[in-house]
Amino acid sequence: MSILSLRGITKTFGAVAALTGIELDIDSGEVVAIVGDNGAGKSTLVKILSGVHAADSGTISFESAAVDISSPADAHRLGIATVFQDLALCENLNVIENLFLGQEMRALRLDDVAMEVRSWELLRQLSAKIPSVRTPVASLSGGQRQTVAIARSLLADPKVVILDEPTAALGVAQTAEVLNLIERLRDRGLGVIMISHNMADVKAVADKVAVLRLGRNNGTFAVGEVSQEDIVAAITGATDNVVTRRAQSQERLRP
Amino acid sequence: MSILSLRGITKTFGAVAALTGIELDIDSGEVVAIVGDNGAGKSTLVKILSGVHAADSGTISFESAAVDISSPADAHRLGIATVFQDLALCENLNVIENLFLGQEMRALRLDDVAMEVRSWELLRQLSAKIPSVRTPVASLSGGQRQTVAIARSLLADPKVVILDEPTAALGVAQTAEVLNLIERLRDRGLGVIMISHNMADVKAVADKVAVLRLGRNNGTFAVGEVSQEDIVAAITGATDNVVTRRAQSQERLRP
Amino acid sequence: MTDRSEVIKQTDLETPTDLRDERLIGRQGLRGVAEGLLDRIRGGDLGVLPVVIGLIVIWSVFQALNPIFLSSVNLVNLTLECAPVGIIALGVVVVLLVGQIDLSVGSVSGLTSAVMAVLFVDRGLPAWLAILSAIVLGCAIGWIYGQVFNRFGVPSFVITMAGLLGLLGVQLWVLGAKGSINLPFDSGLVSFAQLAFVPAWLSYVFVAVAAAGLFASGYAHARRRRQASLSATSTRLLIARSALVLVGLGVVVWYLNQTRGVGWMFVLFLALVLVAHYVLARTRFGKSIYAVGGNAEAARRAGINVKAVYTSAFVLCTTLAAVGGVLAAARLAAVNQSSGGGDVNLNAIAAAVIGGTSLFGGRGTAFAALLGIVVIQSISSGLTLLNLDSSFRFMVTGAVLLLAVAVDSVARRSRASHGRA
Amino acid sequence: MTDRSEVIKQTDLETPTDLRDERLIGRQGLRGVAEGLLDRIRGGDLGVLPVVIGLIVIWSVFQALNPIFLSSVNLVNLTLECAPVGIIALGVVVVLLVGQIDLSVGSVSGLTSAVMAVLFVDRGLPAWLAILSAIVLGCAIGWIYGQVFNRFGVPSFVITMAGLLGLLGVQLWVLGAKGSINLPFDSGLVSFAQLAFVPAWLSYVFVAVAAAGLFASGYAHARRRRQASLSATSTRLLIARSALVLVGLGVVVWYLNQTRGVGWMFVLFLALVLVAHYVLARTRFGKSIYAVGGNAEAARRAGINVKAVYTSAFVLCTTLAAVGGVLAAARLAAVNQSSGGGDVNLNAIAAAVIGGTSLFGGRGTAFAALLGIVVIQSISSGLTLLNLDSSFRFMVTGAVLLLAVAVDSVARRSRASHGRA
Amino acid sequence: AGQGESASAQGAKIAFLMPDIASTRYELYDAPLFKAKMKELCPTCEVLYQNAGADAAKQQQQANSALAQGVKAIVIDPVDSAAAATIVQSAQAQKVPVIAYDRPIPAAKADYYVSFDNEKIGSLIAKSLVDEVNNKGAKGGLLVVNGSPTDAAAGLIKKGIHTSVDASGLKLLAEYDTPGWQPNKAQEWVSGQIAQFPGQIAGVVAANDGTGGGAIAAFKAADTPVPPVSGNDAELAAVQRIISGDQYNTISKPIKIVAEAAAVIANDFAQGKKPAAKTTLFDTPSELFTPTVVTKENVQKELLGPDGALKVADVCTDAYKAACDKLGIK
Ligand SMILES: Nc1ncnc2c1ncn2[C@@H]1O[C@H](COP(=O)(O)OP(=O)(O)OP(=O)(O)O)[C@@H](O)[C@H]1O
Ligand SMILES: Nc1ncnc2c1ncn2[C@@H]1O[C@H](COP(=O)(O)OP(=O)(O)OP(=O)(O)O)[C@@H](O)[C@H]1O
Ligand SMILES: [Mg+2]
Ligand SMILES: [Mg+2]
Repeated sequence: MSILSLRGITKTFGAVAALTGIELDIDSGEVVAIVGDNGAGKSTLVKILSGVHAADSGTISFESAAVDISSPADAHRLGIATVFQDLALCENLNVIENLFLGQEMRALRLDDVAMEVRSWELLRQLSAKIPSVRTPVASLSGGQRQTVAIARSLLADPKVVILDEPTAALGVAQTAEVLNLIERLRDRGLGVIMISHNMADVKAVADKVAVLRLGRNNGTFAVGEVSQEDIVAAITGATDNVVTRRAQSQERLRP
Repeated sequence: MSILSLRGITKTFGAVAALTGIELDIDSGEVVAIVGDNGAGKSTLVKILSGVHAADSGTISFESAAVDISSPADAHRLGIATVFQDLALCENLNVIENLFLGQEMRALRLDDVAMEVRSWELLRQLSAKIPSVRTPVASLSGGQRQTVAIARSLLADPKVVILDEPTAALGVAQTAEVLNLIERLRDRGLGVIMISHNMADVKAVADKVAVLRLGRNNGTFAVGEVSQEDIVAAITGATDNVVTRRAQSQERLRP
Repeated sequence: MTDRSEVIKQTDLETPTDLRDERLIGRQGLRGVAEGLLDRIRGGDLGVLPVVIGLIVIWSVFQALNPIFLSSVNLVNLTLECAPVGIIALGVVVVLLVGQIDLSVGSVSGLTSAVMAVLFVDRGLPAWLAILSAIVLGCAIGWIYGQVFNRFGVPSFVITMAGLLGLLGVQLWVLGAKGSINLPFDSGLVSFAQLAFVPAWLSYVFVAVAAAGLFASGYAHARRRRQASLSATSTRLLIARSALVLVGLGVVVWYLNQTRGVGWMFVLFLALVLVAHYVLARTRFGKSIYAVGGNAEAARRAGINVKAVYTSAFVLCTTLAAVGGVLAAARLAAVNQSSGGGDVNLNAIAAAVIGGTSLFGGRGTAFAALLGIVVIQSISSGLTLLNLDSSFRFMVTGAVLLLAVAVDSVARRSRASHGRA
Repeated sequence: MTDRSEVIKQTDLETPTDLRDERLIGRQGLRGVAEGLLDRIRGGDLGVLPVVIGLIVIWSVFQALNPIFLSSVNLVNLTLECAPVGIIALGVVVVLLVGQIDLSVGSVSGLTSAVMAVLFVDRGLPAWLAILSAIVLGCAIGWIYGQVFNRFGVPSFVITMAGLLGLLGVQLWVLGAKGSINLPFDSGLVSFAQLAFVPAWLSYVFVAVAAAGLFASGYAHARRRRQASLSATSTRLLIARSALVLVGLGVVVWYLNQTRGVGWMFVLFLALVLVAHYVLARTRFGKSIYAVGGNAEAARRAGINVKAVYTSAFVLCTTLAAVGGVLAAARLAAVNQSSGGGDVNLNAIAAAVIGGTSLFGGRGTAFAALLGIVVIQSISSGLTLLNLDSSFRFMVTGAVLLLAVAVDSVARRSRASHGRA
Repeated sequence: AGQGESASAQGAKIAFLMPDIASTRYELYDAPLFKAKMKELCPTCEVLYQNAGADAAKQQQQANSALAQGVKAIVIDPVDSAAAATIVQSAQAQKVPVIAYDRPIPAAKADYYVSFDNEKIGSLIAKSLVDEVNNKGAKGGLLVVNGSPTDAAAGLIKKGIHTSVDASGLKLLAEYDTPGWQPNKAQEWVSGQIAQFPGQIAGVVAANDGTGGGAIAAFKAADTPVPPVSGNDAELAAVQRIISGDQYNTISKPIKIVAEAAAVIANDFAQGKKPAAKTTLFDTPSELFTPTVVTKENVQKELLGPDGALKVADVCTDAYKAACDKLGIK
């Protein structure tokens, strides 16, 4: 039974049709990777799911009931936690404040000790290399910020976690930790949507790959049954593409 | 002869020592990859080279002459073009305006036709999927923005190109194009510094790999003579790390 | 999948370079323009339209309340009253574009007009020299602001608030024992501001030249774009646009010519707006203004001399404030301690904001000053014609102001829901 | 390479969790605190220090010019004069923190005090009811601002400018033909603002309680942190800090007690500042204010009800403006058409900005209002003691204001060069 | 503070608190004249001059600061007559006498009141203007340009103007309270009225010279003949306009006499003496002076004489030379 399913989602921005008739199903305990070229509409889809944008048309059902996600607060209420591609952190707040934003412990007398302890736990779990959690996010490195954004999505107890290119800025160790984390989330029965341009990562953790191309569905594959080349072909819309050409020339160069 | 060489570069932010005694040499026609964990200080080093931050101590020489890069304009003047990790685009300006920012054609009567033509050329070359170059950058996707930032660095005729995680947000096709581009730049005799967390890309295009760890040099390797595992070990500071453990467990799972 | 990419390749040869992306919803001809417009309206990308609509609402209401409001005489007054503060607002637009503020435009205009009056009337300098000195002084003040801002990083709010107070003091000191200085009614300066009108035939020539110029530049541009195989406005559309301008401006000018016509002072204001628009939209300097306002750090990294941009924005602002101050003095034919005081500051900044300039920098156009000041002066002039208690006068001003800008509401709301917030 | 990571593992057990990163330059004890402070000064992370230094400079200069400036009598006056506008500035801080502005605080304070006076004096309502009505009215105005802002997205600059004008109109209308209303001198309200001083013994008790409270809360907090194996301020340092507060405040209070002492109105102001500080720094609501000001879209995505935050910021601001207005009226023992006019607006906003609140949102503290208003009132009070012409008075005010804030210069410049701009 | 009993005024400080700078007179005449007279009466005394810039709260601050400096007497022209009661209270509580200057303080009994009254001024300028309009037999009605709606003194003048205008039988076409006394606001409003009542404006009663000047500029700018326009304050610029015939009248307040009288009284108080009352107003011992309306006819006599407030050289600049000659002013 799918925990989240989309039917006919369409979204235009001015003269640009960003998404046209998207269909997608996510089951609990399943990792669905969404892949596609730059500007294919992946992040737009994520934003619609997390209530940032409203779809122009189409329906979303959550746990088999049609829902209307008209604000991020709605998405939070349903149990959808999102790591946005642009991270959506408040640069003027420090790491703890960003982690607990909107879900601080003890509303009327913040429990900063408990929050700091929990922050260090979460960050350690993700192998984050952050010297101090009391510095404003503005002074963190790109990867450190991304770690903060990922840690934040785990705080509330979500049912669906959406990760928009979560490992783009991460180092090798942190990437490995996030992939481990995704597997743990799946094992705990959550639905996970992961967007990535890294086919190796996709192949490693995803169960299903949905390809978007120029704002339209361009096929859904079970990971076990498809090769990396096939996915790339679906993304670029041709089997003869720059990636394969490059791979070939590299092969030619190195014996 | 190295076109750019650093000696003893040190930089602290408040109580955090971001860089300590960094040494690095870049030759013309050479691609140097700088790798390291999150927060290792890679972007800080890039910012010092491009005049965004001033180093606390240490010397930089460019074409064998000691230089003082105290502002980005200085770096531009020397011929150092940089793609920053945070891209440094003006969200309120459109793609053309961002590409040509500070180097518009015809200062007193902008030649927008020529600039638009050149923009399309550059973007096509990078396989960018941008529907219109007259939309503000604020409405572009993450990868589209990164493409714009990369395209911008190629406009003026630089001698050294610094790319801070240039392919982090790019799709597979765009990544391949950028790697091709880096090879073309090397062949044209430019010095290229590339920062990346993707070891496959590093191995594919770099000639030399410099590893930073916690703000210090942690070894420089010729790419041909080192394995991916060795680099990862240098980055994480241990041969037994989460990456190797994950690789092992994956191997165990998949026959 | 492959078939679609082949479609792209086929169309490559016919479609202009900038319209080849297959996600673009294609439209052609006049109909396409109308559809695109409708699309933009739905998407909330309306530009100045909401403000214009707000203006029309205000005008209708006041006209209904007092039929003199839209009379030619009153509109002529309106144009003349717009000019001085409008010119000041133009400078404010520039400062707001770089993300700073100038609270002292009123004081600058007051001080420079006082200096002008003292030099001209008391010292007997020729008018042009007195005016020039005033403008140079305005320039110098802005330069000082720029230096203080760049060197010490004091927020411009504080610098210009210090300027607001300090310059008022200097103004009082300059006016000194006199307190108030009359500018002779028969001097060229005062006549320029009060009695100089464009001859009717010349005003029509202006309109014709404007329409023709618009067409010519549009046509040349479209041709170059087509040669570069980019999409271009069709000649038909260009003709339609120019005809619209010709008729629209022509009617306005004809109506004003029913009485005294178009004041030279207003022509000066329009000319400054057009020049400012050109500089902001079509020069490297203009782009650097927007870049600094949008993201100063990004502009710096692009090699732009951010400090110079700040300084020139302050200089432009105070220089235009000086010009506005001189014109205001000429229109009143007097300078006194309250010149530049009262609501000059608030009105100039409000005009810029009402016209759509963002207080956070990077967004707005030179036309904001024109539109904003017309809104403000329309309210003020409309109320002048209604015999109200001052308590109601204030209340109505507040309400109408809000109304005028609230028309933006539809635009902004739908913009936000279309993801362009 | 490996040896270094082993070092980390070894220290893991002894070092507090938050100090384990090996790039942190470790420091211990009082000496470490001093070194850390020096580091922060070099790095430009000075907090309120520059403003305090600016204040000391101003005070020394004025004291040198007229020895009455730092006399107990004059300082008592200073404290009382700070309170009304300071409370208004506190509200302005909140609105600035969410990245908006309120230009109408002056008008709100004028209108609410007029309503209070009419109800209290003309209608004979009990004082508390009149005051309550005024405050509720202030509240309502902010709520309306919030609604207009959220629904129509009109920039707060325009909304509150409309408010500035409209509410002034209402104020004139409420005061009607009378124009000016006296509050009876023997009413509790007026005595509170003019004659109510904390008994000397009680003022010392306050100081002692403040110092003890500071220590107790600091100690409890440090213990909890140590239990959670986080770094914590040493008890020695806590004692030192409390002793400093005890002596510092004690001396100030003692000096004020040489004449009339500490006014209850000033105590009210301080209490409001402390409450506001607590709310901003230690509650979820406070964090959401900073979040909305820093990045409204990020706050929205974090599930914060951004509209509610905006509304409450406006409500807080206008409510505090109402309180300030009532106190200003009580201090003057009269309400007239110009109540809330003059430079109340400018002073309130300037106090917030001078105290370090950013006009762009997200940066500033409740103490900004206190510091800023003390700077402004010190200048004003210092100048009244110098026998200057109005023209020089304005010039000096401008210059001193700039000077006071330019001390920030060192801080900001080095901050920028340390990459924290 | 509080030792007001000392027998000698040697080295005493006296506060002179003026209300605003919208009218030039306080800075230009009242303060210097008062200081000069004080210097003559008591060379060692110090006058603390403050101007409140039309802000009642600021005036209170200035009074408090004066008290903190131990002044022996306060001469105050209140921004707001009602609000000044607080100042009187706290001064008297410290045994410092308060002299109300120019505007009365009805709500609290000051120790002395020296003035001409604003209501009278309003009625005088309006009366003189109405007479001129009637003499000329001009058709139409009057415009009234009042002072700032937030200024108490403007309210008094407005009241005075109405007593004359309402009684005149002339039609009141429209009336306006000029925010902040700003001349350009007055100009804008009058411009609108010229459009609305073309050829019907027989005269404009303006509450001070600045607004009067604005009204005149509006007629000039509309290229229509200027009807009689009133003024008040006898500013230099207004006197020039009267001479050139653009403005009909203004009013000359015997500021010198009043300022000097105030100085004498303040000096008496500072020495611990109690000056005698010439009359009693608002239950306060008072001395009142009458201002004179100035028109083309009496301008030389009232203002440009040897004792006059203005110098011929200042008034008859190049632009006004011819007009001066015509009136025989040298
Ligand atoms: N707020 C917006 N306003 C206008 N156009 C937008 C907006 N957001 C996205 N778009 C457009 O919609 C298209 C899809 O963008 P989206 O961010 O979903 O791409 P993506 O698949 O996430 O790409 P990437 O891999 O680069 O992150 C792009 O062409 C983009 O320009
Ligand atoms: N402006 C700043 N102020 C304070 N600290 C900073 C600043 N910039 C960077 N740092 C700190 O310096 C360290 C190095 O940051 P840097 O951005 O160079 O890392 P990086 O190697 O680029 O990491 P990533 O791979 O995540 O991009 C980090 O701990 C970061 O918190
Ligand atoms: Mg994306
Ligand atoms: Mg980095």
